Amino acid sequence: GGNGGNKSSGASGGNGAAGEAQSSSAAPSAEQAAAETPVQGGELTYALATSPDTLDPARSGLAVASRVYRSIFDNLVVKDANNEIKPWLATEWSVSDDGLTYTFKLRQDVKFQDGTPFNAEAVKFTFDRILDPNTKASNSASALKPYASSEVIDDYTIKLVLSTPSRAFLVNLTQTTLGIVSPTAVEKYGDQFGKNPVGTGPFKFVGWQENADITLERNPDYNWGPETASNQGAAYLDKLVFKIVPEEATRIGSVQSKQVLAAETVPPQNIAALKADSNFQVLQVETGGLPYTLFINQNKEPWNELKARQALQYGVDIGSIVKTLYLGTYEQAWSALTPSMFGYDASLENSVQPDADKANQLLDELGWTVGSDGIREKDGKKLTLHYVDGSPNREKRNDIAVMIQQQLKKIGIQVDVEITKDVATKVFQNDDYDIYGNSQVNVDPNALSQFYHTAAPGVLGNIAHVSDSQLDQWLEQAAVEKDDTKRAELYKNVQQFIKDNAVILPIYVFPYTVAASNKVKGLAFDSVGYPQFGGVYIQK
Amino acid sequence: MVRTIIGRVLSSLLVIAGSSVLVFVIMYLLPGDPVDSLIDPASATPEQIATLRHQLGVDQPLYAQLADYFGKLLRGDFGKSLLNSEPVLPKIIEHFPATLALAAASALLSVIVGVLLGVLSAIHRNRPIDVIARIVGLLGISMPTFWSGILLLLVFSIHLGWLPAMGSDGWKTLVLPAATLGLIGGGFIVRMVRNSMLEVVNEHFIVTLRSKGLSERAIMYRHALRNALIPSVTMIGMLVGEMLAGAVVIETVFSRQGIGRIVADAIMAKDLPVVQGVIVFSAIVYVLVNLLVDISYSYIDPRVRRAA
Amino acid sequence: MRESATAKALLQKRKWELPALRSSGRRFDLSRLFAAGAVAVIAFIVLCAIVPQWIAPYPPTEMMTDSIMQAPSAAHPFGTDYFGRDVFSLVVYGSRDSLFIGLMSVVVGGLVGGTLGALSGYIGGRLDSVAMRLVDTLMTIPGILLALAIAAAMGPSLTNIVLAVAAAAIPGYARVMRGQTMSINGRPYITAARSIGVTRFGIFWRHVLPNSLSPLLVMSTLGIGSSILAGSGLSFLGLGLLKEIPDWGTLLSQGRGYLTVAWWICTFPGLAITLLVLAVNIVGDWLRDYLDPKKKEA
Amino acid sequence: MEPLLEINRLSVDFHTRRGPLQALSEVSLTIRQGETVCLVGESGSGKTVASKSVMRLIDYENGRIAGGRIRLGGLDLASLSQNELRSLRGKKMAMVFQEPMAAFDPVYTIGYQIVETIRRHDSKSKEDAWEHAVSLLDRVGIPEPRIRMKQYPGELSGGMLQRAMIALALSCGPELLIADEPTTALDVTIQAQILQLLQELKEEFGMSILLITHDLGIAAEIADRVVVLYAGRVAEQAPTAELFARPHHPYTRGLLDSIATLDTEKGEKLHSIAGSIPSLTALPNGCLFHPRCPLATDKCRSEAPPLVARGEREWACWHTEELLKTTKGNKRSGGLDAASTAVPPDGALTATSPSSSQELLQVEGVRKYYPVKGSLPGRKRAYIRAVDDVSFSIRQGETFGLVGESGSGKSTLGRVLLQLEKATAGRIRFDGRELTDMGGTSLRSARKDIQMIFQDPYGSLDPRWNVGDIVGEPLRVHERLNASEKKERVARLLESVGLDASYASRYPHEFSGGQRQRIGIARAIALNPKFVLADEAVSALDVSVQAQVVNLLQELQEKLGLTYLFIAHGLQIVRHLSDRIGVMYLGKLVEIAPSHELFLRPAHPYTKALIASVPSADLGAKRERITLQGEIPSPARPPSGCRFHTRCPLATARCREEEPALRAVDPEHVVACHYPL
Ligand SMILES: Nc1ncnc2c1ncn2[C@@H]1O[C@H](COP(=O)(O)OP(=O)(O)OP(=O)(O)O)[C@@H](O)[C@H]1O
Ligand SMILES: Nc1ncnc2c1ncn2[C@@H]1O[C@H](COP(=O)(O)OP(=O)(O)OP(=O)(O)O)[C@@H](O)[C@H]1O
Ligand SMILES: [Mg+2]
Ligand SMILES: [Mg+2]
Repeated sequence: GGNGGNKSSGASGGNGAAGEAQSSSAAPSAEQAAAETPVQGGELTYALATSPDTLDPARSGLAVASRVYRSIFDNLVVKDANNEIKPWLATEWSVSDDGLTYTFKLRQDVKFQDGTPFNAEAVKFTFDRILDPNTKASNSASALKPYASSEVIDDYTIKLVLSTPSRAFLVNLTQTTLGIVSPTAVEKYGDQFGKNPVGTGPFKFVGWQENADITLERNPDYNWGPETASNQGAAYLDKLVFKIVPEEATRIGSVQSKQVLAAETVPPQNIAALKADSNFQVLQVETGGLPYTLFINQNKEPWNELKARQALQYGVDIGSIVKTLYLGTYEQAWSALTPSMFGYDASLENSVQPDADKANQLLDELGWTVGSDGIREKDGKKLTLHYVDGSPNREKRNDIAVMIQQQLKKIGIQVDVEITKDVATKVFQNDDYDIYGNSQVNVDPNALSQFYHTAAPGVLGNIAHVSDSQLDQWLEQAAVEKDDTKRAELYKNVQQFIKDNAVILPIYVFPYTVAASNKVKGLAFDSVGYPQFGGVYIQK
Repeated sequence: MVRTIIGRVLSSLLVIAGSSVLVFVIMYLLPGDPVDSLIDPASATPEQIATLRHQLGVDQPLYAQLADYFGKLLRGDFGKSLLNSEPVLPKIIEHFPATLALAAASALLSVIVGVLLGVLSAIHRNRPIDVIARIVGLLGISMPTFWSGILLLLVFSIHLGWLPAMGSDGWKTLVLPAATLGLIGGGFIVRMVRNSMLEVVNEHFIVTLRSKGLSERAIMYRHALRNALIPSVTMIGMLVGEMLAGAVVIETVFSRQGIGRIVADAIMAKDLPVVQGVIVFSAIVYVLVNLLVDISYSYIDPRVRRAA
Repeated sequence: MRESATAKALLQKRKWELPALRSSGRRFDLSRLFAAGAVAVIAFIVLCAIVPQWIAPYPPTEMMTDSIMQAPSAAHPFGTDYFGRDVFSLVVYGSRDSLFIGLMSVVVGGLVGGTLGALSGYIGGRLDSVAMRLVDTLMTIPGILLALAIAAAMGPSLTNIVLAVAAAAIPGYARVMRGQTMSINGRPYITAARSIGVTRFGIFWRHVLPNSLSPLLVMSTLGIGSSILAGSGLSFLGLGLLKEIPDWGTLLSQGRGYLTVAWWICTFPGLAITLLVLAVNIVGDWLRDYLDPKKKEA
Repeated sequence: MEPLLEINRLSVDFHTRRGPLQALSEVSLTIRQGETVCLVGESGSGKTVASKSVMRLIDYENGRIAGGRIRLGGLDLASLSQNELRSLRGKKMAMVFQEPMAAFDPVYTIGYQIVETIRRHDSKSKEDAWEHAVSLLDRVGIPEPRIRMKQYPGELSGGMLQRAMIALALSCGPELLIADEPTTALDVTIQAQILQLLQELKEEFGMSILLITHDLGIAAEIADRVVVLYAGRVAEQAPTAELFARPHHPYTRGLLDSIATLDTEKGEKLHSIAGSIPSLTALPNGCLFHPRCPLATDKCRSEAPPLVARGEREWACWHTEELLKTTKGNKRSGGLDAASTAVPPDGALTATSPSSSQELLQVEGVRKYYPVKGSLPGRKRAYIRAVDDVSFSIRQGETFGLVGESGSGKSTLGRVLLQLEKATAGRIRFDGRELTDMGGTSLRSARKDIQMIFQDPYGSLDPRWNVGDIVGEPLRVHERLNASEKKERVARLLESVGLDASYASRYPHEFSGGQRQRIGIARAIALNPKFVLADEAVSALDVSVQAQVVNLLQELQEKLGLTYLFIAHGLQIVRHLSDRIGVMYLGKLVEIAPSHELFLRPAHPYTKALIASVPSADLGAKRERITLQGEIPSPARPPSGCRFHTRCPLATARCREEEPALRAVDPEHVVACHYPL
């Protein structure tokens, strides 16, 4: 059946309205500004914290790259603030009953920025290219899974065939990595497409000076924006320039000295001052997916024992860590999912409170007794916890390690913190860690399978090495469950299980934070927190 | 002279080849894998990784990779970045001017300030000027650059708003980074010039000059300084190395384009061809500059010219 | 009588004169004062490194989370950091690793570089050419890149940072030592020893080496400063070490993001580094003068 | 005649870390127009300070005129400002320095530096100044002056530079020329040329010259008047002839006696002044000279003698009368014995006839070539032929002297003989054993018998070792001694060279030059060697000290039966010490003869010229000068045929083509010349 009735993934389980930024400036907020008449023209300079690796959606794995090419490429569908799937380049779609084929009707008025017409061939080209191992498109390939092949029905109709049914497939099509690329441009630039990206988005690529800036300009023909965008037509800005400014002080300084109009990733300690300054606004949006989570490695003794893990759960005062380090600008995470995700279990909030006595008691029960130096021992072995974290100190994660080190010392656990550039070898190859933290930006709770299923795919896999048949079963069921209520219930079971078994220590939900001059109006964010520049204008 | 230069060039080639082998070996020994940054560990399978490693050639033994690399290098092919398949040479050529501008500006700054302060300091030995010059010089070499850089940035661009905080377009963006980097060079040069001035002033020929009735000014600036500069010139050659190294930090602090940042990133990502390329390139620059220094040496110091 | 009109004219127009260069002589001697101050600073820092518990008012790891980022006060002379740790105590305790990095890199680098240079200068010939090409090679690679690569290769640990910084310093030491050895080797007293029949090794060990060491010593003193700076540079580039008690470079590098909101967090470690490097350099300069036979005789 | 320069009771202080130091005290002297005055005295006596005070250059060295007046042509120099002085320096008074190499700024051309001076004082155009400079260079005897103008100091030889320095000094027609040891750093032959030039120029320009020298021979030759300084005070001043004839001060007398003139005989004890000049920081009471004076009495020890003036003379001594009584004419035999060291000069030495004893060292066809640096591979290598086919032998117990100009290869030959460097070719036999074949351990043990004394007494002692260790080093290497034995031996060695045994714990820099040389000698004789090579062993020392060391060497030879190879450029000393002398020129041995024979009947024109260039303190023997023209050519490109032909007044076409072989003109006298004299 090919009508649009079977449209989106429906009911919203999340409680976060991620679509709009929560502006917290003393000055008129972005939403209010959006109500004013937008000004045409001008240039927005936007300081990024890191450099994109490539602007080829198929190949990039970095969020920062997505923030840039989000404006260059469009997707077939879009997710709104209520986790519902809405049309974008596809006007309507249908799913076969076995869940194995998706048929999309495409917009007919769309052109790539290089003039190439957008059609079913382009869609097929984009997806097949991702499957081609020569593209080295591992990130988008995993988002595209279980896509097997596609069939062009006519110029504007395409059928996508899956190898197995997946409830996540449609949602995943909203991911930036599955943006539709111009086949002619790919042919033309080959390997270098990432430095010469061409899509159908509201901005077209102009130039990229590595480590300095990336310049985009208005795509004047654009009028196919999704309904989630405040401006479906051509962008107001003439030019959009991303500056790459890795050093925090410099980045914030460049906004304060008005060298740029906006800067991303504002460190918590600077937020208060910027908020207090009437020349600036601070915009924050929660990123969806998995929060920053510390995984406890169950392959290692004594962390294979529940009581030991629970001791960590009680011994670590996450609330204090989040409050101290992020000064109230980040939310504490309570579950394996972020609050905006479909299926988020809000009941877990405040369900675990730090309790040193309980932690001590649990460790006592396991036979770990406090030694002369305050560290617990058993059979002549000290109770140590090998805490691995990556470098650089992104989002103050290293500082979390330092605080946990001090907190656990109080219950007699010696934490050896190892900060390494080479997480891949340490964690994923050698399995040499007791605790390792990670987070993931994602659009569908199916992401949980990648972390908690016994046979989690990929090298990253099941970091905690949790293995439970009941858990596996819930995850498998949820991946294909058509009934959203039931699906949400399954995911809640999963979250509950994770909490009860102290599989992880969820730490914080990362808010994407932007500081901008008050002249910048209409800056909004999509459902995963990527900025949408189409509606932005500069007030004179 | 020409003969010496040819000899120098030949031995320089050897040195450059040596440094690239050395870097190659170090990088080869680095743990981790360029593939890690290419692939999402969450989804990649070991087979995928193996394929990718094979495609990139990083599964080859060291000698094979080395041979391959040098084979290409001889043909002028610096290879492609493992991360984004970008050819390395154009990348370096794109980024080098910014680093060159930074290095040149800070070298200039440090030479001007350094020589000036060094001479004043020597002439007014143990007077307030000397004390100030020496303290400035010492501070220059005693402060971590990233710290002094950020301090300068806070003062001059955030508080006073005089200069841009970042970027690499236009001379204005050059001022703060060059000042930060020049502070070190200046510090070294002040000390060097001061010491050699004090040494030269004790030379016999200074007495001759006085006995000829020359003014102190002529003696100091026309004769003593020129003699004192000779050892300092070598120093300037060495400074280029320091400047290139300093660029790694400075370019990050001030968000400048440049090969310093490229190479730092590439080292972290184990992007061997890029690291190699930059090292070979900067070795060439270093060798060239020192060759120039040697040649200019023979113009300043006739004794060297004769020996050559 | 040849007394000329010019001479008379001369006598009349006495003018202000350019001050002549004067050796330190009767003047109040500043460099000695500097050196004394520098020695005092170093002594205090060394004391901090040995017995920090006598000086620091708080345990360096204690996190007073309800009083984070407090400005300097009587209770916290250098304020508190973002964990609520007492910055003064951190700086006092941090001296240990900073000094360790500075000293050990110099010891390792000086030992390796010095030995290489001394042997190469003394033995000469093919060994010398090979060694010097090697040193030239190392010279062309900017030190920090070498350190960066080594630190990245071996992972961040105190030993590895020391090794990385030391490796980068080797060529400098080798050069200086080689030059010095060669110059000493040309002195008449070496010929004298040879004519007596002292063995090659004996000459090297008893005459060449002791007489070549002073520039190396001076260079090492100055090297302590640059090693500490190089170490902090590595911290900045994300290759520093994270220990319970961070060294100054790490403190500075980690605190730099707070410069606008809580300047004291990184200012004091920064000052500590600068002060130590300054002091070490002053002592090095003084040592250079002191060991210089020319200046000593005057 | 009106005095040009008048120094009146001049005192000069230096400010040092340890307080003021009086370097000159009440020095008076006058120079009349056209007069040459020589300032003599031992090292450290204040000669340079006096000359720099006239120029007021001491102001730049923490010096200060503490009292007295200096008048130059009516101007009171002591009270002028530096600015005013600057217009006088180089213009009215000019200076020539000891080390011509160090006196020029190495980074500017000779021409630039002369023109700079001319334009500083005269308002000449650049071109005129340049032309003037060229003519000056031409005048001082520099060939191709236009080329030299554009050359840098490092490109000229020492002799050339000293000429250029003189041209520089003359550039503004000064009335007074101060020359501070202008020839000390130069070869005898060049020295003679320069002195002659100075005399010519003095006449021509009508200047006055203040010449500083420690060589009384020079003073005797060119001075009108001589001023003798001792420890910053004038000991005596007098017209040259009078001074030499009847010295009124024991110090002058001692200096004159110390000079080994060309006619002192081998084995004869040289007269020397005991001790050395006192340090300015520890001056004795009374007469400063009393600790070294054979005539000293209690009065001398307590009261400083005033400067007595009589006619043209001035002197400061309580005992002039007695001194004059002991003087017999101008002959210096007898003299003041009190000062000579220990051993009586009996005939024991002269009795042994060295010619009869066996040969200890035989040298056959020794060559030493150094490759010229920087020649490209492939091209034929160029060599510096430092020593080229030299053969001779040294007999047991004799002293063989080796003379020649700088660069003639004397030191190189010495190093090769001692196997400190391998000969390029040739054989050396020592005591019946082939040294050239030896290596490693056997060579090291052979070194016990062959020792060396060096030119630079300071440089040859490791500054970080104390004297005991330095002298004990040979013992440590070759003999197994325990600490106390070693100490004992070192003490005896020190005593045998006239040093106090307690000095063993001191360091080299705490000694005077003469004492250091004694330490070097003690080290050389520590192992009772058979053969000692002394390379310019006394050249760096003051005449008075030279005499002490020479006496010591002779004394030791006698006691220990040593054989010496004595290398020197000072012919007097060589003659005095040696039984036989070899003359080297450009790597070749050109003449060997018994020493009296050589001086009496030199067979080689070069030898003759060398002898002729030596200034003699013997006023009666002012002889006509056969100065050698030009300078020694480069050993990298030696002239064809006879290497001396380029400078030889007698050279013929044959000399240019055919190399003369060594041949005997006498059984004991060999010479390499086609036309021996
Ligand atoms: N600038 C100075 N400061 C302190 N003492 C000085 C200075 N210049 C010279 N003297 C001292 O003055 C004394 C006389 O030195 P001067 O150089 O005049 O001796 P000299 O007779 O020229 O000896 P020489 O034959 O070695 O040149 C010496 O004891 C020397 O140490
Ligand atoms: N190691 C060497 N390498 C190259 N050339 C040398 C070396 N040693 C000596 N010569 C050259 O050999 C020649 C003879 O030098 P040597 O020192 O033997 O002369 P000398 O007669 O002792 O002179 P002086 O009287 O100046 O001591 C000189 O031209 C010198 O430059
Ligand atoms: Mg003198
Ligand atoms: Mg010699």
